[in-house]
Amino acid sequence: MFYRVSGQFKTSYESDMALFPIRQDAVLLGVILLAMYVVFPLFASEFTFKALLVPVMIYSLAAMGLNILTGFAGQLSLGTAGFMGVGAYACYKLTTIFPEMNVVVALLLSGCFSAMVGVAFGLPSLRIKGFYLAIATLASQFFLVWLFEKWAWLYNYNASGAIEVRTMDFFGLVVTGPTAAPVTQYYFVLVIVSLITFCMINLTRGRYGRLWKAVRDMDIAAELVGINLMRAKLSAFAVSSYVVGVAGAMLVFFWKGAAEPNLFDIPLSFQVLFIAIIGGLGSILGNFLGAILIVALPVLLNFVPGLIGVEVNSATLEHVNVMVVGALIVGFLIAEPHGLARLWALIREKLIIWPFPH
Amino acid sequence: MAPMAQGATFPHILLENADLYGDKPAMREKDFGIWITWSWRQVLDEVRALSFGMQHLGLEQGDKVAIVGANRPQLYWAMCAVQALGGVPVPVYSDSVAEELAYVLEHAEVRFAVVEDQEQVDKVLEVSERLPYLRHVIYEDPRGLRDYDHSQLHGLADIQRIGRALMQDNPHLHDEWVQGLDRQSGADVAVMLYTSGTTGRPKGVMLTYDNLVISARNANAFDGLDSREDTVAYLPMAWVGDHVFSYAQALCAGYCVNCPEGPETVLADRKEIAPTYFFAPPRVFEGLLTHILVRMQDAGRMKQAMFHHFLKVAERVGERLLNGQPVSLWERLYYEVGEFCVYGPLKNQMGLSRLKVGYTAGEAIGPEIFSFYRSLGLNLKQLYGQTESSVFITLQPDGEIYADTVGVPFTGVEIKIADNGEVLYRSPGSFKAYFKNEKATAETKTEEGWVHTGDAGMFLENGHLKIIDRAKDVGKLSDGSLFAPKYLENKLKFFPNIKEAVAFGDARDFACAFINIDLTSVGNWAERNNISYASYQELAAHPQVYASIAEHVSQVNKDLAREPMMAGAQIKRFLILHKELDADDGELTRTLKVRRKFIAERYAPLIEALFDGSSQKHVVTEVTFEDGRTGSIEADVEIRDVERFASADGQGMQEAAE
Amino acid sequence: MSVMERPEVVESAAVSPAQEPQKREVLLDLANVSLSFGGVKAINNISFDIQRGEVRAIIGPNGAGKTSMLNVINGFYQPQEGQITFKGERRTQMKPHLAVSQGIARTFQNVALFKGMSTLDNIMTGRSTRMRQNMFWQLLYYGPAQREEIAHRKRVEEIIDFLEIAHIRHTPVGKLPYGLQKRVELARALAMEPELLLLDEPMAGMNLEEKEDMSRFIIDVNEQLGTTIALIEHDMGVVMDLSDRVVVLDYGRKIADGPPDEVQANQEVIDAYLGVSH
Amino acid sequence: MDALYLMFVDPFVQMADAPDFFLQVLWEGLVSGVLYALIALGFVLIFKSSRIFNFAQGIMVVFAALTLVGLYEMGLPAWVSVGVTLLVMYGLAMCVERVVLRPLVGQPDIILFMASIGVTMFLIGFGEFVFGGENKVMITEALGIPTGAIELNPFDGFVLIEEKDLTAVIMAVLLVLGLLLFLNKTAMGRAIRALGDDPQAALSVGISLSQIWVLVWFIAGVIALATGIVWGARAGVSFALEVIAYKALPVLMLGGLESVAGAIIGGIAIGLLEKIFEIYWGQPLLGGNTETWFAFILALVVLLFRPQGLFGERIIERV
Repeated sequence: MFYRVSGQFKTSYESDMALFPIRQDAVLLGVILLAMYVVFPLFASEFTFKALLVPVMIYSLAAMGLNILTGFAGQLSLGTAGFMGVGAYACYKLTTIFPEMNVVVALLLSGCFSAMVGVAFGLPSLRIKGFYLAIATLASQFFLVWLFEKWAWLYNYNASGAIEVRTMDFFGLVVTGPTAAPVTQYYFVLVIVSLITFCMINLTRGRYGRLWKAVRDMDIAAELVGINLMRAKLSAFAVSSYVVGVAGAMLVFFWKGAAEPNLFDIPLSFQVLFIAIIGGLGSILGNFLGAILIVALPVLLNFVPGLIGVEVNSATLEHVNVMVVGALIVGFLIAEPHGLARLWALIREKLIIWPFPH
Repeated sequence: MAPMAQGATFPHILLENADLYGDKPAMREKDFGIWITWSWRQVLDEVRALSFGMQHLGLEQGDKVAIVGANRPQLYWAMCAVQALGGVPVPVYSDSVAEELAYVLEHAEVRFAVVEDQEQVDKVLEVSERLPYLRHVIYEDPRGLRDYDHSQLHGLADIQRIGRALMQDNPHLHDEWVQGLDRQSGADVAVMLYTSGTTGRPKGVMLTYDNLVISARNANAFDGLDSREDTVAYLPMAWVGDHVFSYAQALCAGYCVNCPEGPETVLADRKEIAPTYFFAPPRVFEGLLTHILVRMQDAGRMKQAMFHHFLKVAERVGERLLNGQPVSLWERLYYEVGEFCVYGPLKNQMGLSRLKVGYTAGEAIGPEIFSFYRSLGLNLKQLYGQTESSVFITLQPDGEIYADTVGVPFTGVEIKIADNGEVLYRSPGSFKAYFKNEKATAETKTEEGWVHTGDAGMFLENGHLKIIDRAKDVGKLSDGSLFAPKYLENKLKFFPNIKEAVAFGDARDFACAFINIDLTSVGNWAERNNISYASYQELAAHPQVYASIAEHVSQVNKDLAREPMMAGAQIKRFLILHKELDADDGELTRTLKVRRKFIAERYAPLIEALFDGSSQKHVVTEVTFEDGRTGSIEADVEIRDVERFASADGQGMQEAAE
Repeated sequence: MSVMERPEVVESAAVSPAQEPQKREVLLDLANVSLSFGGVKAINNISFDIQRGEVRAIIGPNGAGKTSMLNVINGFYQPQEGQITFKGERRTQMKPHLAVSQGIARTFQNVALFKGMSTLDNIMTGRSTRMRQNMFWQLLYYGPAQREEIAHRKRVEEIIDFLEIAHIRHTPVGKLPYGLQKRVELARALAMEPELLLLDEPMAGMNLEEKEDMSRFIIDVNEQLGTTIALIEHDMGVVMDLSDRVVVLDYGRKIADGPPDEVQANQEVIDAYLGVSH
Repeated sequence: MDALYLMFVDPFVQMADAPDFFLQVLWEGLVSGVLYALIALGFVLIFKSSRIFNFAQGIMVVFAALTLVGLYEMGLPAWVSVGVTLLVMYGLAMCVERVVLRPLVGQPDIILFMASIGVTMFLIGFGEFVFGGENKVMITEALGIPTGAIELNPFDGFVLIEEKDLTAVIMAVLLVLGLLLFLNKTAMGRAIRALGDDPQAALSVGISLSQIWVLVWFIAGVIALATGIVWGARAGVSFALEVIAYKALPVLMLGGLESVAGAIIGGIAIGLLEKIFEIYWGQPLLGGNTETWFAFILALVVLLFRPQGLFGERIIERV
């Protein structure tokens, strides 16, 4: 309906392989970016930043990292939170060891540490496949959380055992710590997420994307068409863990402000996995859709009892939330196993062939 | 708007276009997944290189060069390259069998053949013994030709390479080439197009540069076409329409010609390009509409309801908007809603989103189909023309569109109607002569330059020409009223349920018709109404089918009654033929046109039954099956009478159905 | 055509290699190769060679070790004994992905395409070994990575054109009919620009028309691209039509080797085939 | 050198010095191992019959225990509570079959796996919603489980064996024996076993897939209830128990997803080894609490050398 593809012909491979070969997609993205960069900051409340916008961004990024590994390269991972933790602790250590270091540099560097740890735990993937590998990734999960707890150097021997983000500025602008304005933090997160998303889209539509998908779809065949399996798998682990690590660092630095080891325990891993799956494996867009759903759901559920005039205590609400999320996951998997991204793809397809039904 | 080229010949115009339009796209071809584009400058370069190369091969002034293949840019270039050397391109239908190809190539005395691919090379080589003048064959696509004897066979790219090398060695070559162009004049023969001709051998129509250039410029002016247009070249290059739309008009206006990847991707490719200037025969538009309606049948109820609702709105408002007639603001707004929900997307699906003007011609188009497209806001128009007239004889001007006419005389065209109803014209576009066929030339073109079209027609009060039938087919009923079988048949065929019709009545008391039902359409209807049938024969004989066809026929009669000249020839009786007319049985030509005479002989008993008043007739018919075996089918064919109506002026048929 | 008037202007294309009778260069040589799984000998002391430019058929009843033979040639299995010489170099330990960079590509008995990718992407994976731009440029995409991508896309489009699969360029391969999938697989193998192309039952499960198409493509690949081909095929008619030389395996042993008509007349071959129920 | 001594010599010295304590450690490890094995068994059964990697198995343990205690607290007699809990587990099996398995059959493994995580979430939320989120105490006495302890004095030392642990082991052994009998001696059992290898043949016995699924999930529920009772008796009933669910995963890695014997042996091995490691290496050298990850790392290392697991067949890759 909105999509009028007629007349959009390509005279070069550049335009044929462009990010948005269809003009309307580019327009749509433009509208979304406008909303994100201009409209929201103008109108959103502090609560919206803290409870919705920033978490959505950070979760999207973490899910994107996981999606690289699971959705694109087909290696199921249950240990995302552990790598997020590595990113967070790395960033914490970097900013305490080198207090002068720019926070953005520290953030981007901390991803390198999680990438290294990710590659180390990715090595078994060369021999172990499928569910066995999934369980193996749990090893990293449990081991890393244990490490965060026991290795006091990591949290600078704080009595609380937690890491706390001090106030830091970015060329004079306070970006972390309790005094940072939510809108500043939002912009920070937004820019970094935008940048990484751009890079991930590029990566997944090019040579690496094909390597990974080939390994995912049929690893033996991939090897026989000349793909170096080790390189393909480990690159997926590295890129995935990098992105996840940066997301973890941002989670602590731009959202929570402090973290105990158990923040990075298995529920966070699952949270991210849900987002990736409900959003759609093998999709970049899906991560954002999934994150919006998972983050917004509890916030919305909070309002429901008020709307229908029932008093419910917060513990019960929490339980109901967990229950609803569980039911939603099952429901979604039944309705559209390939996630929201596929749902959008189907809708888009419908709009393109409108008014025809198929 | 940029100034237009003024040259007298196509190579001249190309030269000017390269200056005027430079880097603007001149041609595109879908190949390797993208639209490879050549600017006017590049086209000039390609044409020049090819020209030098062919000159090197020995092409001389006056040489005829066959062009055989689908619409490839290289083949268009070859035409221009040949013209630049004073040669005459002879485009040939690429789907013609070797025998037909041999005749044309032999008759045209071609010295060169520029062909598309291995298939065409094989065809030419197969008949090469009969072509004493043929020297060289140049192919565009080298695939599969590697092991051929290359002594007289050349790749087009190789020829161009030679041409480029020559140009590099001799800097004066370009100037010599241009001087050569200046020696040519508009009166020279630009191209020879062989008309398929329903009878006898094809005739080579010689069109001069003046014929084509003046016609093309007039046509561009008529519809305001300029260098911003896009058109899709998909009709046979040997057909005059393609030559004018994709070559003459494109050069004169400087617009871009887009060549699809292959015949099976025309639809998709057209959708991508979204041409602004587009021609298609009526059957293409019919097919598109059927396709749309069939696809919509699977839509949900809501969507269907919305779709049909807005189509109704378009029916009311669309054409008036297009014709610039007054429309209320509310209707205009509501039409815009429809544009967003239905018309826009539909145009998008058909690849006509950017259409500025579209033409259809060749046969009569169903009025419903015609107004469907116009109501969507597509400026679809009809024209009337033929090879001998460089296409344009009459066109419908914007805002004066009547489904049943072919428009007013084109710029510079004079038209008169002969006593027997035949349309004659005289125009700047009318051809020079038939090649090596003075007899035919004399028969067709009078001393004063009037050309016989062979079509019977009449001018309506509004000054528009209406074509009735082939002049030789038009007859009279015994009471003297005009009987134009094809006119009746076309009216019948506009009903989707009727696939083919054959009308009889010349020198008879009244008019009758054979009907072939459309198996897809009627079959669909039967399926929806739970009517089971095992064969065409069974479905054709079904009483309900008869009833609905009878309704159609009486509707036609009602229409005819409104037309003063035609009211006398209403259809009194009809039958639904027990088998489909088939080219394998010789009932249709290979281009699926009805062979009236043959059918009349084959089904003589049925015709007698139509006229002797019997209500049923038993027949046995020989048939040829797909695998070539023959057999026979027999049936009792029912004959029905149909209601006829009094003519609008109160005369004619008074008697009711018997 | 009439008498020629001018001397030949264009250098005529080289004469087809198939018309050269003399002995040709040996591209691949297998000497006394044996392969076993556990105690089962899949390949038992087999020697034969493949000459540059020929179409070499490997035939034999089911379980004769044909596919294992291909797996040995492209390094998927390591033979326990024997020597393999490719392009004059003796090969030792070897990984399948290295075989590709040395110029060996193959297709599979059961189509092994990447189901979640389009035809185009599937064929592009065949170019992986030739793509050089590193992760950094890939992240930015625009610039070197894009140029490389386009350069390879052009090659791939030529192959798509060659195999006449333009209309399914953007279709996910999982949705294609079997015959077309086989063709896409051939396209992917061609994208590797191999010197030696291994085809494992390229026509299995095809109807007559598809077989004819595939035969034509195989001949075209061999003649126009000059690729050496080793193929396994059950359809004897196809083998006889396509191949220059045939090697016959049975129970992991070589029982015949030679031109098609000669092999066809070989008594041991006839016995082997009759021994297998038909 | 000190470190090397502490790592490679000292632990064994300690074991030899206090053999009675070592025995105590072994016993503790064995009890955990038996429980791991039980949960793993539930996994294996479900995986064999429906190719689902059932992440919800651990949660079913907690859910069953919670239901039992919750019902008892609502005033039902203990044994009636057990009966009702069994009914609930049967209902759960039916629901899972109807709501999850049937609509998702034929989907990729990862989708089914995710669905089981969804079920896990739902069960957690549902359990807490109905019975409250606070810690509960298992109704050991009401069920007649002995709570005393037996003292043994080997090597002139002192080993304490709690009777409820002993009960747990005995119950586990009985349950496993019963299960093995069922799987090997009944048509239904054989059908379940065959399902993994040859679904067509299994179905030709005349049992529908739905029936098998319901039954298998019910059996898994029964195992979960038994595990829940004995584990609850040791550690209390709360969703913190789900940790033990994860423990079954390395057991599966070691034993193989489809091997009943592997689940049992793997479970016991892991129970023993992680206890020993924690006591002799973890606590003195690493600050303790190594039980959270030891089993995983162990399984990972073993798998690196034997990718098919301890009980799997060697895989020959074919193309």
